[in-house]
Amino acid sequence: MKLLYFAWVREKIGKSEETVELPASVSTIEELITWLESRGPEFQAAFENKDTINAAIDQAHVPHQTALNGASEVAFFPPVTGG
Amino acid sequence: MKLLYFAWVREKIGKSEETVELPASVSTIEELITWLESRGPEFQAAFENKDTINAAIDQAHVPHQTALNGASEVAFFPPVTGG
Amino acid sequence: MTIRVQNENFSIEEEINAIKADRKDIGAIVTFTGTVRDMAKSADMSKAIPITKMHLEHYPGMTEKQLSEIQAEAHSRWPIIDSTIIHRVGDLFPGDNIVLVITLSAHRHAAFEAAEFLMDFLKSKAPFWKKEQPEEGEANWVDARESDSEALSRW
Amino acid sequence: MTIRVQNENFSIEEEINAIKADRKDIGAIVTFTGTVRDMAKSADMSKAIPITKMHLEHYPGMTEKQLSEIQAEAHSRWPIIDSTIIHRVGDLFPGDNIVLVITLSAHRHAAFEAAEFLMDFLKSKAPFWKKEQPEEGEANWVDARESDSEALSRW
Repeated sequence: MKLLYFAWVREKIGKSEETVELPASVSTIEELITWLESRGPEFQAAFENKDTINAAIDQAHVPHQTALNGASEVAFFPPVTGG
Repeated sequence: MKLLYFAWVREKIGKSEETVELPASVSTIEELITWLESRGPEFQAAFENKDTINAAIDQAHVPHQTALNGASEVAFFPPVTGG
Repeated sequence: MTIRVQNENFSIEEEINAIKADRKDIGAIVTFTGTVRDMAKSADMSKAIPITKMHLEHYPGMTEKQLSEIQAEAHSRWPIIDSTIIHRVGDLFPGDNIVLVITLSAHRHAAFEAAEFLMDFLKSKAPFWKKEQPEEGEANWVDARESDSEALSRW
Repeated sequence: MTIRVQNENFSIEEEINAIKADRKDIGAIVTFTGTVRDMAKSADMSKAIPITKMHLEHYPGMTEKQLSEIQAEAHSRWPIIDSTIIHRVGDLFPGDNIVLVITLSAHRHAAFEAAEFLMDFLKSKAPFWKKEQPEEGEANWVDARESDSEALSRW
């Protein structure tokens, strides 16, 4: 699965994208965040205030409870501020 | 007093402006319209549906009951349709 | 605050540049441009008829006075940095620009509201009259639309 | 229906001409342009601080997808003849254009509403992020404004 990070989420994690093999136990965005946090302090820092982080599955906004269901691309980013 | 006519009011009356001496008895827009109607069929045609005719005293919209009060310029015109 | 009544066309970009100048406190620019349509409703509203020309008459002096009042009212109601109103008069043709309103503000909501307010009041208060030339027959003075005076009740 | 994400500036007039082409059924053209302001609120909102640069990041692919959805929604809600959304990314400076929305309609109300709708949704749904460089100190990611998500409740 391809993971993408944007804006300060990207800066805290220290990379803009990576491809990961998820353990079978990870089946929702919430569980994906918990698994990412276990990978190091940079992820813990990025997801410190989980509720403010937006998630997108295959380029569509989704709530954190959403099942990954074979998604090929998951992105994490702060609330958008364009326009 | 200077009178100005616009759009189809101007076309029905057959002129765009004129300067008139009003009888002392004419003191409101309403009375001015009645006096104008007495001047000929072209004025009667123009003011046939009085309620739809707008009046302005010295370039400000006014209701027909308004006193002329020494106005120097009175205009009559249909509802506006610009923009 | 710019107000102009003219026969010549205008450039939206040039007018924005003129009013914006080198200001850097502007966050939002809204423009409204009204253009001549090539079809109009027939007198009984039952069908659309082709239009070949539009003549715009106005009341010189009162027009500028009314537009200034409408503009001052918009500036008093919203935090508008500046605004432009340009209205063309004389003979215009389908596709031609008729009117331009520009509002500048720090934030978008005020710029949108003030532009819509300016157009609603211009449509009901500024002394302009349109005469349409249909493809066949006599030119007709356009009737005022009830929806235009109703639009004012919003403000 | 035009959607573009680009670093280069845009010309409002050229974009209007491109979308209007030689159509003569358009009566109303609304444009919204967002521009970079030279001042921003400090983190604690207590004062305004001078800004020298603005960096715009986005999520290529998702941006275009979100903008297409927002645009389709606007076209389904209002009788819009056509619309354009252009958003710049990369480094921008005070006074620079950031975003352009154009809506074309037969009548003004639909054009105004659709343009404001497009901006409100773009601000809350399109994946763009702004980073401001203050005159002194580190660049900061701009915080989302509550008023922007509240603006959606109107629609």
